[in-house]
Amino acid sequence: MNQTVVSYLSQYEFYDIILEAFGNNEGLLAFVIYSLFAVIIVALCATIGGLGTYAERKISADIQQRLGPNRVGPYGILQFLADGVKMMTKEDVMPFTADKMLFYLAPCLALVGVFATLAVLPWSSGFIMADMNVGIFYLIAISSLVGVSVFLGGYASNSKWSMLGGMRGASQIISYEIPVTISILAIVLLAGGMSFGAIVGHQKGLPTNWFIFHNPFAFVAFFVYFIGALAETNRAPFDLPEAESELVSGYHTEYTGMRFGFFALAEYIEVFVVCGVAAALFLGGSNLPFDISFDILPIQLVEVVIFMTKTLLLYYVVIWIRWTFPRLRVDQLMSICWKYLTPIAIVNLCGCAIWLVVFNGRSFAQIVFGGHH
Amino acid sequence: MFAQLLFAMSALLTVGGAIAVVVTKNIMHSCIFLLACLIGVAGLYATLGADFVAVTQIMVYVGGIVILMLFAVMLTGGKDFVSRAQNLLGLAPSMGNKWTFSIAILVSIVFLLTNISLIGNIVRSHAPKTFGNDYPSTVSQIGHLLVKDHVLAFELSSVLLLGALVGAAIIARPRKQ
Amino acid sequence: MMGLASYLLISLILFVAGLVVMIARKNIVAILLGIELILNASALNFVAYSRYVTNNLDGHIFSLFIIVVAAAEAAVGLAIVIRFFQIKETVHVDEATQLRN
Amino acid sequence: MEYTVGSIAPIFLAPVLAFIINAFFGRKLPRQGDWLATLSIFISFIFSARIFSDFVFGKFATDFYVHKTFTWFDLSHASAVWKVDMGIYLDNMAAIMLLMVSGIAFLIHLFSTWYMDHDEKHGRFFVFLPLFTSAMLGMVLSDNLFSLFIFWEIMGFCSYSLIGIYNKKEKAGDASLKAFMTTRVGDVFLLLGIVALWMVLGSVTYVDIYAAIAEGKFAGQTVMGISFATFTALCIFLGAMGKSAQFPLHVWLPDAMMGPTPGSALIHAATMVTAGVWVTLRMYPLMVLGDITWFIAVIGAITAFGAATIATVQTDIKAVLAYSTLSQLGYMIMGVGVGSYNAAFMHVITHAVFKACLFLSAGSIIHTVHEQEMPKLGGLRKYMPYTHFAMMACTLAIAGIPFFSGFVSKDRILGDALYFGFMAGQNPMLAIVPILGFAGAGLTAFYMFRMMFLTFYGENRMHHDSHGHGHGHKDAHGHESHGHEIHQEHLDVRQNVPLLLLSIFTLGFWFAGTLTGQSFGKVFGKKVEWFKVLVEAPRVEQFVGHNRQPWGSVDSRDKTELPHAHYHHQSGYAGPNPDDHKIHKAHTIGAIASIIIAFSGVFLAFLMYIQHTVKPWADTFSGITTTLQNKYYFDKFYIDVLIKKGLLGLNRGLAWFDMGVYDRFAVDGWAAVNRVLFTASRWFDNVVIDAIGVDGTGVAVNLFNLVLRIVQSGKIQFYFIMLIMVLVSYIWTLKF
Repeated sequence: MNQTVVSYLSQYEFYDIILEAFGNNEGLLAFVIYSLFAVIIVALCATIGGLGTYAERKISADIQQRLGPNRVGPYGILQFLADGVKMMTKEDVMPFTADKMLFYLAPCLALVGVFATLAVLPWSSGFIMADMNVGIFYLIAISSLVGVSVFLGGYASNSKWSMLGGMRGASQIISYEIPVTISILAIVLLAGGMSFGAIVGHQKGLPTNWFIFHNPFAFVAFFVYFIGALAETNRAPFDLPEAESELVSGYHTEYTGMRFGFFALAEYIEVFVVCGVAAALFLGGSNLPFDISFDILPIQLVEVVIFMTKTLLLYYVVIWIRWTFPRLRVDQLMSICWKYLTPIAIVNLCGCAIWLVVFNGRSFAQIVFGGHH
Repeated sequence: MFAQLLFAMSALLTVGGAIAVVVTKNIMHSCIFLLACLIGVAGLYATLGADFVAVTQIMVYVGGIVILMLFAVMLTGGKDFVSRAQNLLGLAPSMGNKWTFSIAILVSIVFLLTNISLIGNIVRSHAPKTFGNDYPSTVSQIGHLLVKDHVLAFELSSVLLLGALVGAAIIARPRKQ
Repeated sequence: MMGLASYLLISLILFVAGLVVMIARKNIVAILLGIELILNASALNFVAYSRYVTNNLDGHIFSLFIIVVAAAEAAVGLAIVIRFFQIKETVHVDEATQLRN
Repeated sequence: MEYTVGSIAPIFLAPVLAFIINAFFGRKLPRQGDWLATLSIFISFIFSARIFSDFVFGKFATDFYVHKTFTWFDLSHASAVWKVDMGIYLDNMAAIMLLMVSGIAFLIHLFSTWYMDHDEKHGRFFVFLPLFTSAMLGMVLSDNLFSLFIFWEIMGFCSYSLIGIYNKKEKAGDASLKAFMTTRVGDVFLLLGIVALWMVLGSVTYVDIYAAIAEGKFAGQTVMGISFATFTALCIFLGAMGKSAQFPLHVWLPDAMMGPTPGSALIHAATMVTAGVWVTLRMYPLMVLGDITWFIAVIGAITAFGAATIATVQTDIKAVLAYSTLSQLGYMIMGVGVGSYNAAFMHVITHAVFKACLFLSAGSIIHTVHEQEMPKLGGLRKYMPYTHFAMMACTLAIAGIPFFSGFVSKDRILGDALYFGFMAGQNPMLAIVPILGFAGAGLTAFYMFRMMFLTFYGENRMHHDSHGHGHGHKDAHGHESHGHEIHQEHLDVRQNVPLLLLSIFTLGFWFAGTLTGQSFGKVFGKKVEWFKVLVEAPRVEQFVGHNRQPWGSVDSRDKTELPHAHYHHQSGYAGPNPDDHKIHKAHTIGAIASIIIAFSGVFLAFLMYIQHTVKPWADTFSGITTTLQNKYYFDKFYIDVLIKKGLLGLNRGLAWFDMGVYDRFAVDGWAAVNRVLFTASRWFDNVVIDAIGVDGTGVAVNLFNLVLRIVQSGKIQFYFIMLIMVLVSYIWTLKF
């Protein structure tokens, strides 16, 4: 049975009290709880996305030995709010020859695709909107909406730069989905399930139980996944669709105001999501160390903090990479995907399968230090 | 309640998308409406308890086929080219005209009537059957079925996909003039 | 509201929409869109029957294979379309007359 | 007693592994992997020895057997059974045979490491040698004719490769081709027999065939007018004749000595040639049922005598040995034919031992003095004492001197032949079998001692003979043999120890005594040999409804579970023979006669070649000698008559028929008939076809096209509409 946040909360006593207040209408209560959580998560992620722009500017400034934004609020931390207000109040310009419907649709699709993935992101063992049986598969599938949106954005603008950016973006996202998916499949193989609950639950205890340390193939798979995820989110060094030195600003060249904001927000949240997935799949997710399990509500908050810490560390790495590495050429991009990452990912998948059979499912640490599985 | 809601929305999306595909004049918009329609079908799969099929539907169609079609539309000149061809040769316009649509609708009505008479029988004979409201996970069962009962079809489909991949690459590759 | 009949009706509408697209449209890509609609209608039927009639997962398997076939068909079909466009500079289906006479 | 596959399979698999490693990586190994081949054979020898000790010292009943099968492939569907089983079948006979093959093969391998040292074909030789041995071992282990045939063909290939291993010499190539083609004639018949058995019984497993014989399934079946049992038995025996080089198909064996001598030893002693005898023994009940034992006996007798006569005039030491092999094989086949099952098998074993030793001794001589023409040898006794000792022991054995192994087995065959020819009430013409047999025995003693005397005794003819003649004989290594100093032989582990070990086993008591303590079949006052107790013709009744053991099972049957077989003399397999005293009498006469004949042969050789008091008959009867030296003109006959006259003549006749009769009458006549027909048909064509048919059809088609043109619009969507409409109309037709 699929576990949800509602089914998690229903084990506490206060749930019954609230249920009575709703006149024992479980459906209505579930609807309210879902809505509440959805609002909280979307708001949280929007904030994280906003803060992402701030972090990007601050970290880049740090790397380049500048100060960065420092006027609005303490250390300039409210800069993103000021930017948001600026975007919302800007004039909404649409090119005369643009395809009106698709021009409106594209930023919305981007945001829908990203927000839909939040439904399965495992914030903690309890706070997960819906722990679906096909969780990770669903996440991969629904996030491909972003690819469509990039393409449509490029097409609908009816501009050379946008068109080229959109085409590049779509082909890049489709291509890099393959090594990413195969790397994730290796982890699915190790966990024996596609639900995030099962995958995270498998990595309880010490960091030696994390899937990244499970076997050498999984270790390589993490890097394949991470590189592929960078490309899927159009982050440097794979930011060809929005390469400012070649295509002005790529697929969102013609977008202004909050429409541009949607694209930007979607990109930053997607980076957060792929980092979260990396943390959940490879780095133990929201598990407390040493397998401490008090089943009380505050512990869930601690787990959320752990998950956020891991994710944000990866987020930092992503930004770090952006300001360190130069951009690739288009042919290099494709050859990396098809000639290197995909074969390596396939070898990893086969290697994991063989490892499972040969060592009877035991991890590297279990083989070395002993222990049962 | 959620299932009912999901069903209503998905059905609306599916039917609306399908009809929009029919009536839209712009091939690019048609593709997008097809996308909506396919996502609706995925929702319908979800209401039928077919979680794996639903996600596969989204994965393959949204991530693959629709983008492929958008590419194809783009590589074949997009919507603009269509009207030019029509003016030049005096053929029926690419997205159809009154004549083609009236023929198509005529055929469809005949087909619709035929099928409704069939469906009526089926629904009358199977109506009372319901199998509860639970949605057990199908992933592991489908996995077992694929590598046990349907393993031949599974392997053949892999060969088919490989053939399609190679064939598509060979057919569409750029040729030296 | 939810029942076999409603699913069959929806799939019928899908099928008929695909039929109309296939017959009325002259753009080859559009005809491929129609084929996708028809394939989806049949796959939906399979899954609906699987839940309401047979109560096993064979319908699911069938619809999975339909999706696979649809993917292969789209890949090859679109490749042919692109090649056709390179030769004839049009995608009008009535222009494909090289085998006539 | 526990038998699993793991305790049996290494016998066969170890040499195969050595073959694979040597074939692919042999060049990279030290000494080109000869130690690996030898080691692998030693492993099979260890496993065989274990089985041998279990079966022989474990005092199993004669009818105890281990039969493990697995399904190779199963294409059965519903009631149609089409299943091929493979498996192993082990009984006393197979246990003895395994020990013999692996032991002798091991010693030959050991000897070969010395003999082939620094030879250019050293590596290649040790690729084929273990494969050859493994094929023989696999053939002994196999439980059905089908896998037997597979190993049979592997052996054929290996013998081809070993005979022609010096592939730069034209003669070697010719000899290998000859061996291959000649045995192929037999193999075709063997395959025919197997297919025929399969067609009727649906199985070619031995036990199934035995059970079928016991149940009388062969009764009433005929093929081309002759009884089915006779047909299959004849086919299988013809296959065995090819492999065991019996009378009409014997021509390949003497030429097979073109290969290296240890290879010849393996072909002539342990493997290959005994395969034919083996299949005849395994299929003995079928031979009896098919009533061809007299044929087998006659073929064997002819081969035994004919080969012995040729051997008396050969000058090449290896040729003498080759013809003696032919002769001894004739005795084995004759033994099977006259119903002396046990003695025939015993002769296989004893012959394998002394013949391997003889060939290895010959190899030792050739490798030391680089000369194999006997008139140029002589007096080697003091140079090669160990070789001389071993070869003398073997010669005593093969000549049938009492207290040696050859006497034990050959005497029993001859005794049974005597009974078969004179006392069993058979066709009086069959008296030729014992007569030829005894004559051959005498000749054997004569030519073997002739060889010994010419080689080891007298004065050494090498030094003063070598420069006189201009024909400059070349030895196997291609350089001139003149001027070699003969080195004094020292005891070499690889050169002499195999010979001496083998020569120990030429003593008779190993085979004749109650060596292994077999006592349960002992009858008071009667000499009982362990060999006689252990091996007897398969009694087909016990196989009716037998159970197969699955491949992976552990066999833990207790030997006491099986009824003890009672020793009774072989006479077919129909229970105790009432003519026991007659047989005893025949054996007594036979023993006395063969001792006399053997000693007279030795004495004659002594007179001719040591004392020189009698002029060698080869010079006296020069006409016969020429015939014999030309091997009764068999090779000439095959090439000149069968191939040149027969085949080419047939071709010429066919060509004449083709040109003269067929072309002139059939083709030209047919042309004339056609010319008339063409005239008629031209008119028909012009008027009926063109005017009415073609033009009329055109008009009709044009009319019809008016309709079709509307349907065949070339518009794909129109076709689609038609498709849908047909579908709809189909549905409506079904509904109402």
